Amino acid sequence: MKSLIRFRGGVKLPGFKSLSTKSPIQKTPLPSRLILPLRQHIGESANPVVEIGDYVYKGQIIADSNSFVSAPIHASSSGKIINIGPYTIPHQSGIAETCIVIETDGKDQWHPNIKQCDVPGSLSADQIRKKIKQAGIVGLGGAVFPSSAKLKPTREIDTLIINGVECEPYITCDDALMRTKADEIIHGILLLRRVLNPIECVIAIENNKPEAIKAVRSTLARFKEENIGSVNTIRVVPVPTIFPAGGEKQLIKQICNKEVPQHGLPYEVGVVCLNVGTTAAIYDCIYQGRPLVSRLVTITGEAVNHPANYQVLIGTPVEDVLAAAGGVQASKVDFIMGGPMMGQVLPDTGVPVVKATNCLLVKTPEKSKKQPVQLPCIRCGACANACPMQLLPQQLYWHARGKHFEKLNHYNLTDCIECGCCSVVCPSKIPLVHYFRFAKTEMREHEVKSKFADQSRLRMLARDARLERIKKEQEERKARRKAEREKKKAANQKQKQISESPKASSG
Amino acid sequence: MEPEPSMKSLRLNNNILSAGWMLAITALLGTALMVVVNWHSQPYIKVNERQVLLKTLNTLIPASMYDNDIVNDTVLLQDMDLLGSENDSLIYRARKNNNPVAAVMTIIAPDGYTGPIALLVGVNYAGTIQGVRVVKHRETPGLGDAIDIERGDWILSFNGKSLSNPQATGWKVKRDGGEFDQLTGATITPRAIVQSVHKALRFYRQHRSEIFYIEPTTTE
Amino acid sequence: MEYLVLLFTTIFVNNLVLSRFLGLCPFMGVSKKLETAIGMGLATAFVLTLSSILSFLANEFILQPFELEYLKTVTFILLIAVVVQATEMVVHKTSPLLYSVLGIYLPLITTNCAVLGVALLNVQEGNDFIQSALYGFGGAVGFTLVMVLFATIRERLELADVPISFQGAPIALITAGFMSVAFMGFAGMA
Amino acid sequence: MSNPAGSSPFIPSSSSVTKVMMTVVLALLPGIVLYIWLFGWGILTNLILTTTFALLFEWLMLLIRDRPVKEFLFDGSAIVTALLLGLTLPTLVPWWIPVLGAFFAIVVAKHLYGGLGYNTFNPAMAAYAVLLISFPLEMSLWSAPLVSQPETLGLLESVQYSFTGSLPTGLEFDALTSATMLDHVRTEVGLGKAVDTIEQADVFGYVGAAGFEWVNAAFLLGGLWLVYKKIISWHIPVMLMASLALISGACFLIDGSQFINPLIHLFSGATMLGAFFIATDPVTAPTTSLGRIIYAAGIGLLIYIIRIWGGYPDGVAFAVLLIGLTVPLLDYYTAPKVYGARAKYEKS
Amino acid sequence: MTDTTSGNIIKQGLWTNNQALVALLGLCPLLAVSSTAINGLGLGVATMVTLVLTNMIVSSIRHWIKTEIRIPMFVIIIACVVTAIELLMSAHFHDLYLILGIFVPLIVTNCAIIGRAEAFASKNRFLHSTLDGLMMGLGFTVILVILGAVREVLGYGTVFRHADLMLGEWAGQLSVTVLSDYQGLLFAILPPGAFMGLAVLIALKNKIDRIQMARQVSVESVGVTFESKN
Amino acid sequence: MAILILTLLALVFGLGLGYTAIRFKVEGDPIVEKIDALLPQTQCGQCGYPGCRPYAEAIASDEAEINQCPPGGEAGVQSLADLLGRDPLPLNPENGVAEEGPSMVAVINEATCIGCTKCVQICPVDAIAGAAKHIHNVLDAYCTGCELCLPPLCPVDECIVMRPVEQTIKTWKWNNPETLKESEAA
Ligand SMILES: Cc1cc2nc3c(=O)[nH]c(=O)nc-3n(C[C@H](O)[C@H](O)[C@H](O)COP(=O)(O)O)c2cc1C
Ligand SMILES: Cc1cc2nc3c(=O)[nH]c(=O)nc-3n(C[C@H](O)[C@H](O)[C@H](O)COP(=O)(O)O)c2cc1C
Ligand SMILES: Cc1cc2nc3c(=O)[nH]c(=O)nc-3n(C[C@H](O)[C@H](O)[C@H](O)COP(=O)(O)O)c2cc1C
Ligand SMILES: Cc1cc2nc3c(=O)[nH]c(=O)nc-3n(C[C@H](O)[C@H](O)[C@H](O)CO)c2cc1C
Ligand code: SF4
Ligand code: SF4
Ligand code: SF4
Ligand code: SF4
Ligand code: FES
Repeated sequence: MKSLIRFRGGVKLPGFKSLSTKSPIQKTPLPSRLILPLRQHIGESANPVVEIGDYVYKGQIIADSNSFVSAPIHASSSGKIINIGPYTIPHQSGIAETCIVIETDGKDQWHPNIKQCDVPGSLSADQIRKKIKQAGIVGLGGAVFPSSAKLKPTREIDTLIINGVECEPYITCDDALMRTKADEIIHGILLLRRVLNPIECVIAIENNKPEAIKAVRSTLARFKEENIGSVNTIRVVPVPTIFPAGGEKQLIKQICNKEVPQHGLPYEVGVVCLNVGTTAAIYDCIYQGRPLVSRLVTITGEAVNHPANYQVLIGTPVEDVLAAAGGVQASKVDFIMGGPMMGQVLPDTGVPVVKATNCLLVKTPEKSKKQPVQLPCIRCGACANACPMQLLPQQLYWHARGKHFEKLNHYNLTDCIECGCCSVVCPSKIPLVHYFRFAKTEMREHEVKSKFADQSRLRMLARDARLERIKKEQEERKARRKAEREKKKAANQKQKQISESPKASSG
Repeated sequence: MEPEPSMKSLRLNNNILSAGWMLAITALLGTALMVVVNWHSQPYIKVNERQVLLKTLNTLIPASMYDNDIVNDTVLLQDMDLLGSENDSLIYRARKNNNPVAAVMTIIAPDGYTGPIALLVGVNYAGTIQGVRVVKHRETPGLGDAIDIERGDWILSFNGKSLSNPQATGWKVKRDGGEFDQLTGATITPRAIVQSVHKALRFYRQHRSEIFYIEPTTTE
Repeated sequence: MEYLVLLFTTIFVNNLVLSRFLGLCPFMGVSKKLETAIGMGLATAFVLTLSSILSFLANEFILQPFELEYLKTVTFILLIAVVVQATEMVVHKTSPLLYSVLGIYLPLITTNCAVLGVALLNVQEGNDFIQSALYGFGGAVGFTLVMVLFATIRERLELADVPISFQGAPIALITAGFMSVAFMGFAGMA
Repeated sequence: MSNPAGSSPFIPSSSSVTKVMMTVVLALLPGIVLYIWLFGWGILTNLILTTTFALLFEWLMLLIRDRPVKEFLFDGSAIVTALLLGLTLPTLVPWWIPVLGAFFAIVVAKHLYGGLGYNTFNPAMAAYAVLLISFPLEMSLWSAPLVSQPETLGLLESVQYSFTGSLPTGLEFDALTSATMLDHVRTEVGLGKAVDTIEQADVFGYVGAAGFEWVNAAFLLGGLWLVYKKIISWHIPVMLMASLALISGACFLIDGSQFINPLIHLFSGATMLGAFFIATDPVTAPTTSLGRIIYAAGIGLLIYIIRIWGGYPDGVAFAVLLIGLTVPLLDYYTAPKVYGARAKYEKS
Repeated sequence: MTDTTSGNIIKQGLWTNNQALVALLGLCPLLAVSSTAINGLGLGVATMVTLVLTNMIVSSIRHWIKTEIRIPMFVIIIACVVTAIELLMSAHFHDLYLILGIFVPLIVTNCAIIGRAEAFASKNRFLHSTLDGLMMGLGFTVILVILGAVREVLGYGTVFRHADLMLGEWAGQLSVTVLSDYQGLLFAILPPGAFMGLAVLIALKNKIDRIQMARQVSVESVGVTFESKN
Repeated sequence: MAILILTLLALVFGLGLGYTAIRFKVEGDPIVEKIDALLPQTQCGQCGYPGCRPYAEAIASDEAEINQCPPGGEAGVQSLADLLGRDPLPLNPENGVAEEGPSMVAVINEATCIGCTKCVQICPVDAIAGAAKHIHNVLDAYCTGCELCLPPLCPVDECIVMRPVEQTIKTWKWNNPETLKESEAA
C-alpha cells in the first residue's frame, strides 16, 4: 500500500461536525414555490425550454444547452411555471439572474418517462455519459463543474479519486451520505469505472469520520462477498484531518504524489476526482433514471434550532429550509451558504438552494463578537506556511492593496484557491482572502478595460482610415470632375476655336 | 522636401562646425577669465598655503626660536621602522643664526585603531619634545579622536618629554605600565602614538647630524 | 590583493553616496522605481568609469606638463560632458523607453557630483592609472548598488502608512540616513 | 443582510500579534534573568528605561498619528523592541542613552515608517547602531562579570549611577568594567599576540566569553522554545549559526594563532540573541524560506567580517541592518514555486 | 506655471520651488558641508554667487546657444565661474576653502545651477534671470545655514563656531554656546545625521504647506460665497 | 598657453558633440505608443486634446501634464507616472472629475430619434448604427461612454441619454477591504 504524502500547508481546524450528525437525515417539506436559476454550474448557462404557464412534472427538463460544458436544469417538483425572470441568486453580490419559478401543486409527480433502468449493467460508456449529462449532474463537492465533461478525458486515467474528505468544519452531508448510502456510492463508482477505466479507485475519507470509513469499508466487503462487481481495485484511504485535505489538488498530491500542473487539469496527471455526492447522484441517474433534483444539505450553526442533514429539493428557498430546521434563534445572524472557510454570505434568505449548496450555516457574525481591529501585516509568514498552494499571501496582500497587477501576476494570484487558510492563521487578523477576491475582480476589470481600450483604438483607427479614404475619394472625385469640366471646357473652347477659327479665317 | 544627399551632409558639416566654434569661443573667453583671476590670486594663494603650514609649525616651534625660512629648509629622510612610512618623510629644520635649534618631523603611526595616523613631532636640538600634533587620522569620532587638539588636550602630554624623561620603560600608556594616560575606552590609539613618538625620538638621536647638515631638498 | 582591497573600500567603506555625499541628486531623484534605478545606475557607472580614466589621462598628459592644474575642474567637466552627451545620444537612439525614463537625468549625469568628484579625488589622492580606473569603477559599483537597494526599499515604502508630512522625500532621506548608519558597519576596514 | 460585505473565512484567527510578541518576551526571560544574575542590576535599569520610554513614545506617536491607541499600544511589539534594545546596551550607561535609543527605535525607525509592520529597518538595531556611533565611549564600556568585580552595585546604586553618573564612594568605574572578550581578542591580536596566550585572559570562559557564554546559552534555550512554538522558523537561526561557524571554522583551521575557534564566536557577544531574536524579527526579515536562508547566511558572514576586520567589536547590529537592505530584493526573487509550477515545467 | 513676475520669482526661489527642499537638487554640498552653520554659509554664498553669475551669462547669450550643445555650453560657463570663485576663495578665505575642500570645485556639478540655467535662465530675460539666480541661491543658502545650525547645535552645542574663518577675526565672538557642558550628539554631524536633518526640514515644510493650504481653502470658500452674493 | 590648450580642447569636443548631436538625431518617438496604450481610448477630449493619441503625443513632448484624463482616473495617472518615472499628481479638476461608479453607455430613444445622423458622424468608435432618416441605435459593446453624441449635438432633447451598464455576476466587483478597514477604525 502506498503511503500518504503530506501536502504542504494547510491548517488544523476545530470540526463542529457533531452539531449536525446527532440527528438522522430528514426531508424538508415541499415548498410552495421553487426558484431555479438557469446558471447553477460552471460554464454556459442553460436556456429555458418552457414558457410561463406551462405545467411541468418533477424531473422534466426546463432549461437546456448544447454546450459541452453545461448542464440542463430540471423541475424539482411538479407544478406550474409562474415566472421566468430575474431573482436574487445565492451569490455574494446579491445580483439577480434569470430564474424559472415553479408553483408546486403538492403532487410531487415524477415525469412519466422517468423510470428505473432495468439493465444498468449493459449500458456503454457513451450511454452512461449521455445519461449523466441529461440528468444535469454537476460536481456536488462545491465547484459544480458539469460531471459529464469530466468523464471524457483525453488521456488514460490511472486513478479515480472519490472525494469523501469533507474537510470544512460544520459540514457533514457527505459524511451522512457515506454512512447511509455506501451502496449507492459504490455502485456509482462501478459505473464510473466503466466510463474511465482507471487502474485503481480511491475513496478518500478524512480520519475524523470513523463511522463513514467503517460503513464504506464494510459495504465494500459485502460487495466482494456477494460478488457484486469487482471491487478489488477500490480502496478506502483515510486522510489526516487537515484543511483543505479535500481540495482536489491537495488530495491528488496526497494520494498519487503528483501535482496538477499550474493552470492545468487533473486528467493531465491521469486523475479524475469526483465527490461522493456526485457519485451517488450518478447512481441515481443511471439506476433510478432520476435527474439531479434534490441534494443533501447540512443545516447547522449555533443559531439553528434543529441542526441536521436534510434532503432538499433544488430551488427551495432558504427561508423554507430554515423553517423546516426549526427556525433560527438569534436575530442578528449571518446566513452562510457553504462552510465557514469558503462559503459566502447570502444577500437574503429568499434565495433558493442550488446544486452547489452543501451547507447552510447560520452564525452570529464575528463582527458583533468582540473582534480585534485589523493590524498591519507583520510579515510573520504564518500565512505562507499555511497556504496549500505555496503562494506568498503576505506579498499578494501587499500588492493587492496597491493594485500592482504585474506584481500580483508575478506572485501567481490566479493560483489562489480562496481556501481561507491564510486568513485563519494571520495574527494581525487581516482578511487576506477578501483582499485576494477583491484583487481578482479588480484585475479582471482591468483586463476587460484594456481589451476594450484596444478595441476602441482599433475602431477609431478604422474610422479615421475610412474618413480619410472617403475624403480622398471625394477629393479625387472632385478633382476628376474638375478635370473633366476643364477638359470639357478646353474641348469646348477648342470647339469654339475650331468653330470660331473658320469664322476668323473666314473673317 | 528632402535635401539632396550632398546638401544634407553639407548642412551637417556646417552645424558641427558652428557648434564646435561656439564652444571653442566660450571656452576661450572662460579661460581668459580664469587666467586673469589666477594671475591675481596665485600670489595670495602661495602666501596662504605657506601661512597654513607655518601656523602649524609655529605651534610646535615658536617663531621667536628661529630666523630661517623653515618652510623651505627641509630634508627628506627614510626609515620605515622608526618613522613609520615607506616613503620619504619630510623634516623641517629651524635655525637661528644658522645654528640648528629644532626640527619638525612628519611621521606616521601605522597601527592606529582604524588605520595610520599622521603626526608632526617637534623636537628641539637637544632632543626634548616641543610638541606633537595629529595631522591626519581616521580614529573613531568620540573615542580615538581625542588625540586631535581640537577635541582634547591629551596630545599636549608629550610636551617636554624626551628619551630620558621618562626612561624607555615609561614610554607606554599607563595600562601597559608606562607614564602616558590612555583615553577612556580607547587604549589602542594612544598606544600607537606613544610608540611612534618614542621611535621618532630614537630616530632623531641616531640621525641628528644628518638631519641638520644635509643640503635642503627643495620641495617644489 | 591590494587592488581588491581598494575595490572593496571604494564600494563599501567609502561609498560614494553614503559616506562621501556624492551623487545624491540622482540617488534621490531616480530611485522611485527599481527599473529606472538600475538604468540610471548603469548609465552613471559607465560614465563614471570612463571619465575617471579619461580625466586621469588629461591630468597626467595635458594639465601637469603645462602646469595648468588650476584648470582641472574645467577640463574634467568638459570631458565628462562629452562622455555623457555621447552616451545620451546612443541611449536615445537605441532605447527610447530608457531614454524617456531617465529623461532629464541623463544630462544631469554631467552634473552628478560623483563623476566630477571622483575625478578630482583621484588627483587629490595622487592615484595612478589603475588606481584611478578602479576608483572610478568601484565608486560606480557602489553607487549602483546602493541606488538599487534604495529603490527596492522605496518601492516597499510606497504602501507603508508613513505620516503625511514624511511621505516622499523625507522618508526617503531617513532611509538613506539609516542606510548610511548601516554602512558605517564597514568603518575601520582596510 | 447583516454583513453583505463579509468574505469567508468566518472562523476568527486564533493567533494574535499580542500573543506572538508576548511569547517572545517569555522566551527572552531566562536570558534576562541570567544576564542580571551574572552582570548586575544595571541591565534591569536599562530594560526598565527602554521599555517605559518605548511605550511612552509609542503612545505619543499613536496619538499624533491618530491611530487606534489601545490595539497598537498593547500589541507588545514596542516591548519586544525595547527589551532587545535594552539587552544590547552596556550594563552601566547614563539614563539618556536608553531613552534616546527608545526614541530612535520607536519614533524614527518605526513610526516614521508607519508603525508596526511597516518599518524597513530593525528598530532595535537601528537605534543601537545610532547610539553606538553617537556615543562610542559609553557604548563600549562593558561591565565585567560580577564574579570578577571586586565590588558590585546594588539595584539602587545602579539606578543612581544611571541618573547621576556617580558611583558609591570608594568605587572606581574602571573596576566595574572590562573589555569584552571580542574586544580583547581584537586588541591583543592587533598587538601580534598569539591566540592561545590571549585565551588565558580571564575574559574567556569555558566555551565563549566569561559570563556571556551562559547568557548566550539561555537565549539559545529561549530561542529553541520559540522555534518549537512556531513563532520563528528554524531557517534563520540555524543558517546564521552555520555560516558564522563555517567561516570562523575555516579561518581557525587556516591559522589558529590568529583566529579564535568557532565555538567562541557562537557563544560570545550577541550571537544567540541575534540568531534567535534579532535576525528573526518578522517585519524586517524576508518571508520566504530561501530568502531567509540567504539572509541569515549573509548575516553570519558579515558578523564575522565586522568582528575580525571592522571597526566595531561586535557586528550583529550592523550585519542585520546591512543585509536588511536586501530584503525586498530577496523577497521578490526567492518566491517559492507554487503548487503545480514544477509539474508544468516537467511537462514542457 | 510660468509666472515670471518678480514676486513670484522670489517666492519660487525661497519657498515653493526651493532647490534644496522641493527640487532636491544640490544635495551633495547641502549634506556634506552643513555640519556647522558657518560652513553652510560659506558654501551657500559661493553657490549663490555662482548661480547669479551663470544665470546672468546664460540669459544674456540665450539666443545664440544651439540646443544640441546647450548643456556643454552651460557646463563650460559654470566651470569657469566656479574656478574663478575657487581661486578667489583660496586667495582670500583660505581656511574656509580648506574646510569646504572638494566641495568648492564641486559647485560646478551642483545640479541646482545647471538646472536653473536650463530651466529658467535660457528662457528668460536678463533681470529676471538674475533675480532668479539670487533667490534660488538665497533659498539654498538659507537651508544650508539652517541645517548647519541645527546639526551644529545638536552635535557641538554651539552655533556659528569658527565664524572667524569666514568673516575675519572679529567674528570669533559670534560663536554662541547654546548648550553648555554638552557632550555632543555625534550622530548629528555624521553622514546619517545630515540625511535625517534634511528629512525633518522637508517634513516641516510639508507640514507648513498643508496648514497654509487648509487655511487657503477656507478663505477661498469664503471668497466664493462673497462673490456669489454680488 | 592655457588659453590655447583649453580652446583646442573645446574645439575638439565641440566638433565631437556637434557631430553626435546631429548625426544621432532621433526621429519618431515610440514612447507615444506606450503612453497611448495606457489611455482609456474613450476619445472624449476632456483632456483638452482631440482624442487620446494627441494627448499621448502631448505628454511625450512634455506639453501636457499626466493628470488631464478624467476617464482614466487616478489609476490612469498612476500608471502614467509609473511609466514615465514621474510623481503621480491628483487629477486636474479643470479637465473634469473622474466618474465613480458603473461605466455608462449611450442609449437612443427610438421614439424621438429623427434620424439626423449627427451622432453617427461624431461617434469616434462607430458605435452608432443607422442610416439617414431612420432610427439610430447604439451598439452597447462598442460605446465608450464619451458623451459626444449627447445634446446639444443631438438636436432632440432627451433623445440620447446615458445609462449605466448593467452589472452582472461577471462584472461585479468585491468591495475594497481597505475602505472597510477605515470605516471600522473611525
Ligand atoms: C474550464 C474548465 C474545464 C475543465 N475541464 C475538465 C476536464 O476536461 N476534465 C476534468 O477532469 N476536469 C475538468 N475540469 C474540472 C476541474 O478539474 C475541477 O474538477 C473543477 O474545477 C472543480 O475543482 P475544485 O472544486 O477543486 O475547484 C474543468 C474545470 C474548468 C473550470
Ligand atoms: C479548499 C478546497 C476544499 C475542498 N474540500 C472538498 C471536500 O472536502 N470534499 C469535496 O468533495 N470536495 C472538496 N473540494 C472540491 C474539490 O476540489 C473538487 O472540486 C471536488 O472533489 C471534485 O468533485 P465534484 O466535481 O464531484 O465536485 C474542495 C475544494 C477546495 C478548493
Ligand atoms: C565603536 C568603537 C570604536 C572604537 N574606536 C576606538 C578608537 O578609535 N581608538 C581606540 O583606541 N579604541 C577604540 N575602540 C575601543 C577598542 O575596541 C578597545 O576597547 C579599547 O582600545 C581598549 O581600551 P580600554 O582598555 O581603555 O577599554 C573603539 C571601540 C568601539 C566599540
Ligand atoms: C521573533 C520576533 C523577533 C523580533 N525581533 C525584533 C528585533 O530584533 N527588533 C525589534 O525592534 N523588534 C523585534 N520584534 C518586534 C516587532 O517585530 C518589531 O517591533 C517590529 O519591527 C515593529 O514594526 C520581534 C518580534 C518577533 C515576533
Ligand atoms: S499571517 Fe498575516 S501578519 Fe503574518 S505574514 Fe501573513 S498576512 Fe502578514
Ligand atoms: S486563500 Fe489563497 S493564498 Fe490563502 S491560503 Fe488559500 S490558496 Fe493560499
Ligand atoms: S480625456 Fe482621456 S479618454 Fe478622453 S480623449 Fe483625453 S485621453 Fe482620451
Ligand atoms: S455612442 Fe455616443 S457616447 Fe457612445 S461612444 Fe459613440 S459618441 Fe460616445
Ligand atoms: S549636487 Fe551632487 S548630484 Fe546633485
